[in-house]
Parts: sequence; C-alpha cells; structure tokens
Amino acid sequence: HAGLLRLAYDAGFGGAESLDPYSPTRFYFTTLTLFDRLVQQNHEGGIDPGLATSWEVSDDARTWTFNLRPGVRFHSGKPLVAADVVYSIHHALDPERGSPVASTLAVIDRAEALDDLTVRFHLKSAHADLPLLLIDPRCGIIAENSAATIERTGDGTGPYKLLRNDPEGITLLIANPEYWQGPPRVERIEVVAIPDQVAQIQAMLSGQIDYLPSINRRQLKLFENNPDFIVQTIRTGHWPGMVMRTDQPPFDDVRVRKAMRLVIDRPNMIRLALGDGGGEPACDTPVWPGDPYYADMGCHRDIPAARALLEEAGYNDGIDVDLYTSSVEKLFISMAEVYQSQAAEAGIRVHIHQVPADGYWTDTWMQESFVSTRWNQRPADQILNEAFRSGASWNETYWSNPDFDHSLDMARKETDPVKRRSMYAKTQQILFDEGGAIIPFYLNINRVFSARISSLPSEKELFIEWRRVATQ
Amino acid sequence: MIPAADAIRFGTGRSRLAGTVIVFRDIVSRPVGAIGLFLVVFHLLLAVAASFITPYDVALQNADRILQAPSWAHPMGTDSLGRDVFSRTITGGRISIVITLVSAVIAALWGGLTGVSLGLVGGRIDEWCMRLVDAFLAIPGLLFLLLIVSFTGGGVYALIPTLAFFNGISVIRIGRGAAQGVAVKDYITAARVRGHGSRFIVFQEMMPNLQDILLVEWAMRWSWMMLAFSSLSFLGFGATPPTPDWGLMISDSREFLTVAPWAGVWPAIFLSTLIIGINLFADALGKALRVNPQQGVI
Amino acid sequence: MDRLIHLDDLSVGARTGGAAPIQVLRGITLDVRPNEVLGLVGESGSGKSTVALSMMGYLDQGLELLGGDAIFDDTSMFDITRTELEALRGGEICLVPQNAGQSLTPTMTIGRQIEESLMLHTDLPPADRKTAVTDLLAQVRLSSPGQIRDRHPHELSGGQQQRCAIAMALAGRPRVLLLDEPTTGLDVTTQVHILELLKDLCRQHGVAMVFVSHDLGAVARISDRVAVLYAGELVELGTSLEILKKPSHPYTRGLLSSIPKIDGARIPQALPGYPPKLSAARSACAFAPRCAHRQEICLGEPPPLNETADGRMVRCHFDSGNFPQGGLQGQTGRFAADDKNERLLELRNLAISYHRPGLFRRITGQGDKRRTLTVDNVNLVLHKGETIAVVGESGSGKSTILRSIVGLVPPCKGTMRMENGESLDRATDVRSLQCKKDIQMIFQNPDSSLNPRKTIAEILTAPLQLYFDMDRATALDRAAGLLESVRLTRDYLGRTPDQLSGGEKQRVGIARAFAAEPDLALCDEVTSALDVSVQAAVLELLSKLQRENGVAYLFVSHDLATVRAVADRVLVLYQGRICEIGPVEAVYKPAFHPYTEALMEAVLEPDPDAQSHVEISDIVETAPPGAGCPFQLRCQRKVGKICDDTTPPAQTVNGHTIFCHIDRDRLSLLQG
Amino acid sequence: MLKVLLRRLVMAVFTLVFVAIVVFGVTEALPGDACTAYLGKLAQGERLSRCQSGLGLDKSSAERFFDWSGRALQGDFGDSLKRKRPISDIIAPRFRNTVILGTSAALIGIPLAIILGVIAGVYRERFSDHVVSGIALLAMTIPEFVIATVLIFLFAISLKWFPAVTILPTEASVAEILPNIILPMITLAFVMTAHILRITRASVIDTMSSEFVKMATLKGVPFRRILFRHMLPSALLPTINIVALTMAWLLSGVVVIEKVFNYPGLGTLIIQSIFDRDLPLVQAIALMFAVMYIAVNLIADFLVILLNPRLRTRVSAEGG
Ligand SMILES: Nc1ncnc2c1ncn2[C@@H]1O[C@H](COP(=O)(O)OP(=O)(O)OP(=O)(O)O)[C@@H](O)[C@H]1O
Ligand SMILES: Nc1ncnc2c1ncn2[C@@H]1O[C@H](COP(=O)(O)OP(=O)(O)OP(=O)(O)O)[C@@H](O)[C@H]1O
Ligand SMILES: [Mg+2]
Ligand SMILES: [Mg+2]
Repeated sequence: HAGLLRLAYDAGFGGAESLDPYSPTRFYFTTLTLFDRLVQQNHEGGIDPGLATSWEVSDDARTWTFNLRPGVRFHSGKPLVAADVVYSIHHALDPERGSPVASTLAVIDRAEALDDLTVRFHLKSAHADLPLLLIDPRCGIIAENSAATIERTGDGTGPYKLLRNDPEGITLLIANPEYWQGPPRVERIEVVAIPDQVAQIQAMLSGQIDYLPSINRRQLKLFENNPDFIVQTIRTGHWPGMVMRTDQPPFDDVRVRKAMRLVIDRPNMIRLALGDGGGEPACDTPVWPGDPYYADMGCHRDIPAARALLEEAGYNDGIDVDLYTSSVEKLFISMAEVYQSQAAEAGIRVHIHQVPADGYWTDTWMQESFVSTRWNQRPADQILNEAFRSGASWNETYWSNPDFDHSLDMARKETDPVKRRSMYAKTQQILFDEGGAIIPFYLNINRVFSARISSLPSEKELFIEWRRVATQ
Repeated sequence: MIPAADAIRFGTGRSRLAGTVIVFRDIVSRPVGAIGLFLVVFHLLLAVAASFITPYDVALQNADRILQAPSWAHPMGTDSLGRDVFSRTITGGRISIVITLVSAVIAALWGGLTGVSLGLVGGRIDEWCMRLVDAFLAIPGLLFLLLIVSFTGGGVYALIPTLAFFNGISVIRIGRGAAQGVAVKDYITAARVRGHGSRFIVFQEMMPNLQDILLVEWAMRWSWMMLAFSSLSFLGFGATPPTPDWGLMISDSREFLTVAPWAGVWPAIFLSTLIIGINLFADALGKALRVNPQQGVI
Repeated sequence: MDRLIHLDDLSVGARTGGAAPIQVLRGITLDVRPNEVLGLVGESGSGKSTVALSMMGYLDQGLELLGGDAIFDDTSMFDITRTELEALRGGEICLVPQNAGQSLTPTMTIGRQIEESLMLHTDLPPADRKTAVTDLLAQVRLSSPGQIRDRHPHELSGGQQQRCAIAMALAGRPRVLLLDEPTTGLDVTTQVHILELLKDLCRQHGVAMVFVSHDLGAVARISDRVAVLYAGELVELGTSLEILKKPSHPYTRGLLSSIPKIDGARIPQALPGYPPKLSAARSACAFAPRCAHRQEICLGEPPPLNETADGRMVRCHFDSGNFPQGGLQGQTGRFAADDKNERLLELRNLAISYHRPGLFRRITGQGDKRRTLTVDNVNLVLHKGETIAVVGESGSGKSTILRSIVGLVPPCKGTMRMENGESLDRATDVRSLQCKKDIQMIFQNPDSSLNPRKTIAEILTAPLQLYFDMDRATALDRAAGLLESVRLTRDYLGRTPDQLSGGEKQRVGIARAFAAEPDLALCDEVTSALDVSVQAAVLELLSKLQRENGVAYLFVSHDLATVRAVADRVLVLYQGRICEIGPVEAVYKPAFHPYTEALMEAVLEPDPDAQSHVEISDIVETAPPGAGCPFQLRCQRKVGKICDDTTPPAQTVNGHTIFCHIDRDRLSLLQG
Repeated sequence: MLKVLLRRLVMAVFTLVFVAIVVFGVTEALPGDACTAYLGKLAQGERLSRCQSGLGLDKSSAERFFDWSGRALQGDFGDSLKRKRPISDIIAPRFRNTVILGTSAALIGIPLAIILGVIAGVYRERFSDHVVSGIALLAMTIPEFVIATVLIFLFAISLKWFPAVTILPTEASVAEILPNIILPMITLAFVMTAHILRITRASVIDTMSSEFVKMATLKGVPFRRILFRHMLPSALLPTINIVALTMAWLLSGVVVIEKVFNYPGLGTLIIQSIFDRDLPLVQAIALMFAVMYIAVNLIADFLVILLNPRLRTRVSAEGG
C-alpha cells in the first residue's frame, strides 16, 4: 500500500456530508485537503502566505487588500483569479447557506476584485486581525459560480483532487501533481467512514487505517510500546465541554449556571476522564493558553458556594438536570459520568441520556438544553465570535449578552496589541461569570500513526499537512 | 430415567405440591437441569444480595486505579474509570433480570390466555386474530422496541410493557396451538355438553393442561429477553450509565479488550452463564414436564 | 422336528429408570413350522409384538435380551452380523406391521418402497422391477395396481395400505411372514377381506405365518396352531381347533367366554380384574388373582408349562382341562319391555351437514344446494328405559348423530324433541340446564374423555356442583357413592386418570355421566377401546345401571355382536342413512338389509369351523351417492338401475323396517 | 394443490394489509407526529407547518394511510426527512449489502447446521451429539456482540487474518465485499446455526423413532439408505420453516453485528433512522422487513406443500 493513506472519520452527518467547505455539514476531513485558504497558520502561531502572497491593511483597519498568487489552477483546470475569492467570501456570507463561518466573517461587508490577482475586503467595522479569521481551515477558496456543484465536485486548488465522493463509504482523493507547493508525497488518500469509535480503534489496531486523529489517555495504552504504531501527544486548544442553553430553564438562571460550574474539580476530572497528563485545566474560556489573547483567570471548586447559589435560585433540595451525551466521542460519556459524581455533592442530580453516535450533532446537540460538545482549537476572536456572539449559528449556549458582543467589537477595532489583549480578556471574564459553557479542560491530543508513515508531521502541527507525509 | 410426568402418573401418594417436588427432583437429577437451576438460582440470589456483598460503590470512580489488573483489592480489576469491576459485575444483572423476568411473566400470561381463548373459540374470529398476530410477527420486534423506547422516552422501564407485549404475541401462537390440541379432547367436549361456561372450561379444564407448556415457554422467553435486553444496552437503548449493567459494561470496555480484558470478560461471563442457565433450565423443565421447548425464537 | 423358527427360552426385559429391569417376556419357547400359521393371542401389553419382533432379532428401544435365543433356520438372530441380519430381514423373514399407515414411508411412493425390497432381497434386474411391483400389488388384490404404485401412502385407504404392506413383505419372497395385528383398526368388512387374502397367499406361496392378534375371532379364522400369551408368559399352546373348541387354561377360557356372540342373547361373562403389572420377579401364577379355580399353591409358586395328554402345552398347576366347562353364562342385558313405551326422544327427518356455506351462498340462498349431508333422513323414537343400538362402519355418521343430539352440530333439516317438549335443535349453549342434565354422553376413548390434570374427585364433583348446587362435602360423598355404583372403591377419589387402567377410566366416565341422573345416556363405542376381557364388564355395568335408574341408551357400535345382548332395538346406518331398524330379535335374523347381511357375515367368531365370506367389496366411500340407495356402490344384491336413482322404500313389518328395493320376503329367501 | 397455494397466498396478502395497518398505527400512536418528532425543539412556527404540509400531515389519518399505502405499493415511500433524498434510494444499497451478508452467512450456516443437526440427532446422547449440542447451546446463549468482539480480537487484531471492520465504498461489488465480511459472516453463521441445528436434531430424533423407520429397518434396509431415503425427506421438512425464519431474521438487518463490524446494511440504517426520528424512513423499513418476512415464509410454506406429499394432495384447514 505504498502511496496510500487511509484515514477514518465518523460520518457524523450520516451521509449528508457536503464538499462545500462553507456548508454546515461540510465534509471536514476532505475539504481540508481539497481547498486552500488565502493565508495559513505556521507552526509558531504566525501567519504564512497561502493563495495570497501578500496583504495590506488600511489605517482605519477597515479595508484589506490581498495579492493573489499567480499561476494557481483549480482541479478543474480553471486558473485562480480574484473573482473566485470574491465569490467564495460572498458565498460564505450568504445567509441562505447558513454557513457556520458566516459569523466569523461577519465583519466583512463585501469583497471586490481590483484586478485578476488583487482582492479588496471592505469591513463593516474595523478589524485589525482579519488574517487571523481567514486562516480558519474552512475558508477555502472555491471557483466562481460553483455554488450549485461544489457540494459534489469539491473543486478546489488543494494538494489533493477528488476521485470519488462517498461520505458513507470510502472517499478517494488523489494527489494533485500541479500543486503550487509541489506535488504531495502520497499518491492516494482514502477517507473511510467509521462512525463507531470502538470500531475505529479496532480498525487501527488491525492495520486497516493509518491514522487516528485523537485517542484518549486510556486508549493510549493500546498503542504505546507497540512497534506498529507511533503516538504523538500535542497540546491543543481543543476543548470538550458541556453546554447549557441559556435560553431555557433551568439554565436561563445565571445562578444555576454558575453553580453548575462551581462544583467541578477540574484537575480531578482530567485525571478521571482523561488520565494524568491528558489535558490542561481550563476556566470555561474557549481561548487556549497557546493563544496570544488567553486570559488566565483561575477557578476553584466551591461546593458551599454552589449550594448557596442553587438555594438562592430556589432549588432548595438540589436540582435535576438532564445531560444528553453520546459515544460520538468516547470522552463525552466518561466526562459526563465524572461530572455526574462531582455535581452530586452539591445536590445537582445529573441524569445522563446516552444517545448513539450517528446523528448526534444534528439531533441532540443544540437541541437539548444540556449537552456534551466539543470544539477544535480556534483563534480567540474566531471562537468567541463563532460560538458566543448573539445569533451566531453555532452559538450552542444560545448566549446573548450585549456587553459581551460590544467588548468583542471593541477588541477587534483596537490596533494596539496590549489594549486588544485586555479587551479580549474582558470578554472571557464575562463568559466565565455568566456564560453557559462548562469548559473544564483543554485536551492534549494523542494521535496515532501507523508505523508505515514516514516523515511524520511535527508535534506542534495540529492541522497536518498531508502533502508532506510519506509512507514506506 | 423416568420423566417426572411418568413419575406423577405412576406414583401413589400425591398432591399438587408433591407434583412440584417431583418435577423439581427430575430437573435436579439431570446434570443439565442441575447446572441450569444452579446458575439461575445463583444469579437470582446474587442480584438480590449484590448490594450487601459489593466491596465498593458501583459508581465510585478512582483516577488512580484506571484499568488495573485483578488484585486482592479488586479481584476482577478496575474499569476505565477506575471503578471496581467485581462490584459492578455482581450488581450488573439486576436491572436486566428484573425487567426481563417481569416482562416474561406478563408475556406468558397475556399471550397464553389470549392464545388459549383463540384456540378454543376457533372459527373466523380466530382466523382474523391470527392474521393480526402474523402481522405483528412480521415486523422485527427490535424495531418496535427501539422505536417505542426512543420515542416515548419512558426510559428503561418502558421496556417492560413493550417486551411483554411483543413477546406475548409469539406466545399466542404457542398457546393457541397447544389449546387446539386440547380443545378436541373429549373431556372438553364433555364439559361443554354438560353446560359449563367458558370461564370454567378455560381455567378449570384447559389451563391445567397448558400450564406446563406456558411455563416452559416462559423460561424460553426469559432467556430470549435477557439476550435482547443486553443487545439493547449494548446499542445504548437499555440501561443508562452509570447503572452497572452487563451489556453496557461490555460495550464500554470493548475497546480495551487488548489491554484490560477483565473489564469486559467478567460481565460477559456472567451474562452468558445466566442465559445458558436459563436455557438449560428450560430444557430440563421441558423434559421433566414432557413439553418440547419451543423451537428457537428469533 | 421340522421347524423354521425356534424361540428358545426367550426372556426380554425393559429398562426403566435405575431400577431393576422389568421382565416383558419370560422364558418363551415356541416353534414355527414350515407352511403353518401360528396364531399369537393375548391382551394388550402381554408381549405379542415383542415375541414376533424378536423372531427377527429386533428389540424395541429400551428393551434388552435377558436370556434365550431366537433361531431362524439354524441361525441365531441375536448373534449374527448386521449385514447378515439385513439380508434376512425383509428377505426370508418379513414383517407386516401393525399400523401400515404409519409404517410406510410417507415421502416415498408405494412403488418405490416395494422396489426397494426387490432390490435388496432379489436379484431381479432393475428393468423388471416395475412389472414385478405391479404383479405383487395385483396379487394382494388391489384393483388398478398401476395407479396405486405411483401413489403415496396417505392417498390410500387403511385397507389398501395394509395390502401394500403385505405386497412389500411378499416382495422379499419370504419363508416366514410375521403379521402384527394386520387387521386391527380396519373396518369389519375389510378385515375379513384381508384375512381371506392372507389365507390364500399362505396356501399359494407356501409361506409360514405368525399371526399376532388380540382378537380370537381373527386368529380362529386363519391359524393352524394358537399360542396364548398372558403377562409375558406362554400360558397355552395347541392346535387352534383344540384351543378354541376346548380351551384348557382358565385364562383362555375366560377370554373365549368374554367374547360377545352374534347369536347370544346374553352379555358375555367378563374376566374379573385386570392383567398384572409387569415386574422383575414372579413368585406366583400371574393369572391367579383373576382365576376362578385359584388354590393356595397358585399364589405360592409360578406354575410350569406342562404338556397335556392331547399334546398341547398349558401353564397351570392343575390339569386344567378337567375344570368344569361353561357354567359361566352372563345375564341378559335387557329387561322386561312392557315399561318401555313412554316416549323420551324423537328424531324426525334429521339431516346433518358439516359443510357450512359461506356468507355469499347464505345470502344468495344457495346454501343448501351444494352441501353433502353427512346424515340424512333419520327418524327415530326412543322410549324411556330403552336401548337402541346404532351400528355401522367407520364414517357412517354414528357419532355425528350423537353430537347433534347434544347440540354440538346443528341439524340442517328435521327436528329433535325431548318428550317434555324441549327442542334439541338449539346449540348446547342456549339449552336449559335441565335439558343438558337430562342427556349425558359417554365417550369412546377413555384416555381422552377424562382430564388428565384433575383428580377423580374433581371430575365427578363437577357435574354434581353444576346441576345440583351441592356443597363440596356432599358432592364428595355422592361421588364416592357413584364410584361404588360403578364398582370402584372410594380411594379412587384421590387419583388422577393416569393411575387408572382403561377399564377403570371407562367406569369413571360412566359414573360421571350418571352423576347427572340423566334420562338418556349416549354411549359412543364405549367398549371398543378396551380389551375383550374388560369389555363385557362394562356392558354388564351399563345394563345394571339401566336397571337401577331406568335410563335410556343410544348405544353406538361398529360391531353387531357387541350390541346383541344389550340392545332392545337396532338401527343399521350406512353413510348416514338408515338401512334397517327394528327390534333386536328381528334384525338378527333374515330378512336382512344387504348391508346388515354383510356386517353379519363379517363378524368373526372364535370358531375355527366358521366360514365367513363377505361378498361386498371393501372400497371406502367418502360421501354418499347423490341419489338412489346409499349402499348402491357396494351392494352384493344390487338389482339394477333403480338402485342408482330411486330412494329405496321402507318395508315395515312389526316395527322392523328395511330400506331396500328388493322385497323383504325375497330377501329372506335369498339369505335363508 | 393449487387451491391450497392460492389460499396461502390470500392469507399472506391479508397479513400484509394488517402489517401496513400496524406499522402505520404504531407510528401514529407515538407521541407527536413525524414533524414534531424530527424537528424536536425546533418544531415551531413556519418550519413546523412547512414540514407538516410537506408530509400531508394536515389530512386525516385514514386519508394519509391510503395515500401512504397506495404510494408504497408503487415502491414510492417519499423522501427521508433528514437525508432529503428518496427513501428508496437510501434503502436500496443498504438492502443490497444486507442481502449479500445474509446470504453468504446462510450459505455457510444452513448446510453446516443441517449436517451437524443430523449427526447430533442420529448419534443422540452420544459423544458427538454432546459436543455439537454444547456448541449450539453456546451459540444460542452467548450474546452476538460478545462473540463478534472476541472474533475481532482473535482474528483481526492478534492474528491479523481478516479485517476487523468493514471498510467499503458504498457501491462495492460482491467480489470486493466478500473478503471484507468474513468475520461478520462467521459470527452470523455461528449464531444462526444454533436454532436450525436444534430443530433439525429434534426432528431427526422424532423421525428416528417413527414407525416407518422401524419398518425400514425390519425390511433389511441398510442404515445409510434409511437415513437418506426414508428419514431425511421427512425429517428435514420442519427445517424449511425455521430456515425461512432465519433468513427473514438475516434479511431484516442484524443490527448489533452490523454495528460492531461497521457494516453499512439495513441494521445500521434502522438505528440511524430511529435516532434521526426520521419516521417516513422508519415506516418504509418496517414495511419492507414485513414484506420480506411474509415473502420468505410464504416461499417456505409453498416449498413444504410441494415437498410434502401429504400436503400436496390434502391440506388441513389450518395453516400458519
Ligand atoms: N421400548 C419399551 N420399553 C419399555 N417397555 C416396553 C417397551 N416396549 C414394550 N414394552 C412393554 O412390554 C410389554 C409388551 O409389549 P408388546 O408391545 O409386546 O405388547 P403387545 O402384546 O404387542 O400389546 P398391544 O396389543 O398393545 O400391541 C408391555 O407391557 C409394554 O409396556
Ligand atoms: N368436524 C367434522 N367436520 C367435517 N366432517 C366431519 C367432521 N366430523 C366427522 N366428519 C365426517 O362425517 C362423517 C361421519 O363421521 P362420524 O364421526 O359421525 O362417523 P362414525 O360413524 O362415528 O365413525 P367412527 O366409527 O370412525 O367413529 C365422516 O365422513 C367424517 O369424515
Ligand atoms: Mg403389539
Ligand atoms: Mg365415531
């Protein structure tokens, strides 16, 4: 199988996966290799050129101009021009599409093509960190007027081309020999649908797939000290959590939300749910310590305080809450069980409803009022806007706080990095005090490669550039 | 070996109690029956007594003892949350035993009575009712179970009426078939000609002859339901965490089989021995009562 | 001596549980000579089949050879290899099984099964086998053997199946034919046909036969010598002439005298008691408990098998030939007829059909057109205290009439009335309790008529509580009284039916019927499932109860001899139509209806001199013909077309009616 | 005979009508309707009414039943609520996969079960019977997911002989599928063998003690010939019906096994559709299972009638 990589994914959208990188049901794994962004993140947290070779910002931070790389072609053969970028951005912002990136990019008013290779973005309000938003892996550039077909064709400029789209079976990707960063080293990638996590592990153990993006500490035991596998541990800003809908009782009461958070013994939860070293404690902020805007707040378990808050909210005999979770992530269940036992001490009776993995994200998440969730690492501005700004499409806590929204706006405008930092810190403080998300820790990711893979990506590289990977 | 039925036939001193004792002796005198009865009784006692024996709280997690191999402190090791597998395994049958046992009893009763009545009544009513029964049989029971459990949200106890209803449907066929065999007997004709009401005929004349069949059927249903319930738990429709339940425990520990087999093997052994026990018991019961245990139920 | 088969002190045991084996056969020594027919008689369970099968070296599952040997032509059947055994079985020594219907492989055609025998035991080339099969089928007098060859067993009637089994046995060109109750379960007329056939075959082919039967009548008809078995022992062995004319052993005598006689106006004498349970050791004469000549020695040691002066073997301590003969006449079953003129039940133009027209036909009024009437045109008046016997072959509708009277099958024409005005046209459910009480039924099969899960007490108190509202204690007392009236003791109350013998069960069934103090008891073949020795006792009991209670009987039987002694009047039924009805004295002497005549001829009496010859064919009719005389197809005295299309007229003299186109004087002339 | 077959067919049709009523009735009896179930908390306002009118939920139950069953007769089950595709398109490939897995398991399992059952029956209460019956008991009582997991552990992870889970393109050919499904095939064959084996054994024992086998022995027929000519044709008749039941079970998606082996058959689809609360899809699948069950049993009954000379010429009024 030299020249072939097999990667498993969980088919979380049950076959409704779309190759449109902006779709709410985007085929995550595949779109990453099919499309390129204007800019990309480097391992040091900085920004490297992507399809754009350079960019300038106006003084009021409201106009950004990007110069595109010449000679890049889509898989269909069409050359990349500025109109494609304009089209992609407008496609992302189109409210009919309901794209989750829309809220991230909401700051952009419109884009225009100055010439074939120059694009200008006009912002609604000042934003000093626009490239930080554009490194979002979903902001792939699609060809002009491809909205109707992109779902199936996946026509991008990326290192791999689509050979067969089969989200419930095996999706075939083949190396793009004309890739502007040079041809990938592995000829074919197969993206394999394995919804069940245990089945994924078993497939890995039996050598049917080459890579598992994340396993927990306990599962690590299965692969450590095994010459067939290589395990990497990476500190990330990925976080799992349990989110309460702030628009529904009992969680519409801020005291309940606070109490729900105060009961957690975070280091202990890490040990129980992940195993030692499986993660870093978090204080309910989605911004991770590796982010320049991270606010270090400190949080401690306080059962009496939690009880007091509950009593104040009228729950004298404790409170019953229903937590919906699923084996879509094995961690969800153990985290829920740990939380259940920790919360019990404060009289919070957590009833765990375990629903199967298939369709969890469509049918349970953002539907029930208390659910497990999980986010991948994102830059501060992006995650705060995408998951917490009023009305954002993935605002899973249904959180709506004008103060918070305002601080976010101000932070963006601010061109002074120091002030910007403090403003982002303020938003995180608001979330910590009043928000609906319980974020007990950031995950250290353990990922497993089969020993067939040579030239492994670095441990700092969260988004693996598959084109650099080779097999023996 | 004389089947118990014969022993009753040729014995001298007799009463219902004596009959039961004879059947019991017959079961125990067969190796298969003795093992089966032992396993069933063992598991039933365990389910009752579990909370007195468990050395640890079944939900108690211990981060320091994750996936530990069996030791004196944890004779069956610990699971991936550091819980004591021994405590969880001996408690793990409770929910399923209660639910399936109750459901099996209800199923045998309602299915049996309905079947017997149909077998007695016969004619068009019977014909049409059987078409309805066929219709229910045609749709996989599991589908109904899943549908009702997931839509009514009644939790695990909603399974009792559901399991009982759909298994009762299968019992109807058995009961009816057996009743048809009895209904043509002259003593039924005699009772009818004499002028006894249908209540008398069903309960006094037919039921005593059908109770053995229904008893064996009940045992087979019970075993089948144990299997079905464990499958449901395995699929995430049955018991909910952190309730210790064999099916759920097996499902949770499946991935660790290569490094921590004890977490899954023990519940699997317990679950299987109970089902084997019920099956052996049902077989022996069938032989003792001279009833052919029903052809496997699917 | 010249002998084909020699049983040498054969003992067979049966293993049950862990206990010592019970002995099924004890020291049987017996020869079968070439060309002879050896009859083997005995009650059910006496070991007849076991003896016959051990001649083939075969013991049923669960049986084991305890001692002795079976020697066929100098070969020990229990001591040869399987291949040799397979060559002999079905070849030189062949079996005709008890129940041919179940013994023929249901999935193979008759032809293939017989061909198999030919293939295994003859060197006939395959090409000739088909014709050979047809020949064999023709030899057993099957009409259209070509068709039968291609049929499956279930497509044949019982008589045809039996013939096929015989043909299959003949295929191996046997020297000995073992016939295990070859005629039991067949209609009387068929039975006689088969016996005739066997006799002829024996003569033609020169084969020896071992004829096993519980029926002394059949044995008498065919055997040269007879062996009588009792409880696994040979009790008497001699030529059939001697044994049947002048039985020596008390058991043989009892057996003979318990057989109902066609010309006997009295109920035959029953043997008291029941056969013993088989056990391991025997320390007394097995027959002693039932023996009228029992002495002390009989209970002390088992008697040896003695050879008597006339050359037969008898197992008795005494010279039993010298016991007084006869003197054991039973009493009459009837009592004075003068008080039997009060009417009880009247059936008028009764017709019954099992066919229920569908809804469509009922609406369009075509309901009656296509249905076949199982019973038609039955007229009958039953008087209080009277016994009417209904006689006919299987399927003639005897039970159907009874079922209709109790309301299980609605009549589709005609009326039934009790004399108290109660109409019986209504179904059981809607009749008054009084009406149900007045008519009680006694069933044929004692095994199925008592609920095996109830005690005798429960069985007997159920009607008492239902009809008389008795409390439990009174009911139990009464039940005990009932048991006594059927000659059972009080301690039977606690037993369940499984613990009773067939005759005892039948008594309980009778007691249950009499618990209701009925005016009319319907008896459906109440004796035919019982051993002969017990039958008579039941008849006796019934007549005793009639005397005591003044009850009327409608007494169904397939056997003219059985009812001879108990009936006041006899009704002969064919295909649900009355052929003949009249007082018993008139019916049992000419003129007969041709069908009655055939039945009379078919009665097998244990008389080796009797020559029965049945002229009617033994085809089985499944439905009555559409028009004309119901008996037209099989009638040996058919006059012509008139029989086919005109319903025969009733010819009545002194209350004796014959439905026939032939004048009754002419009939009595013909039948002389 | 034709009349008998026809009668059986008519019975099947009536059963089918009842099935449709039951399926429709049960889904109707569940709390809420298809739209409220599917949309869950979003079932409000415009979105709800759009969904409801899309499914015709504004009509009466009876009207919808006839509508639904009428269209179902033509193979049109409408669109899946979640997948927004015609249901028949969703089911078709899954059904194909299920048939492939079921049939291949049956091809191994059924002959094996029958042969073992005959052996166990013929050598009743002897060593080979004890071994065979013991294995059958285990196969019948150990939950299939335990068996499956153990097989994966042994043959996929430790020995690496077979793939642990099925990894297949949706439109894989049979030749592609077969090497991938060896373990699920073995598991299924193992589980189903038990039932058929036990019935076969009982039936053989029953036949062995029948009069006609005794007669054949007394006719001097060698044992092998008795076995094949006299016994088996009768003894195997009851297995036809149990084989049919097994086939129906195999074809109605073996949920647990499909899940464990990641097999894209109907079983996983049922679970998904129930979790998606996609009632139109659930109804369609239920109806399809019922049709298969009835069809398979119908075929079995026809076979029994054709093969059993007793039934061929005369059939009792009763029938399954
Ligand atoms: N396989 C067996 N196991 C145990 N006991 C048996 C077995 N076969 C027969 N017997 C017993 O042996 C005795 C003789 O049986 P057998 O069948 O030879 O009697 P029979 O005279 O042919 O009776 P029938 O008239 O009922 O055919 C009976 O008491 C029976 O209970
Ligand atoms: N329930 C029934 N449905 C349809 N036909 C029946 C039914 N019972 C009996 N018959 C038919 O009615 C006819 C008369 O049956 P019946 O039982 O009255 O005969 P029988 O004279 O009592 O015979 P046997 O001596 O065998 O008892 C037979 O041809 C039988 O096949
Ligand atoms: Mg016999
Ligand atoms: Mg009758």
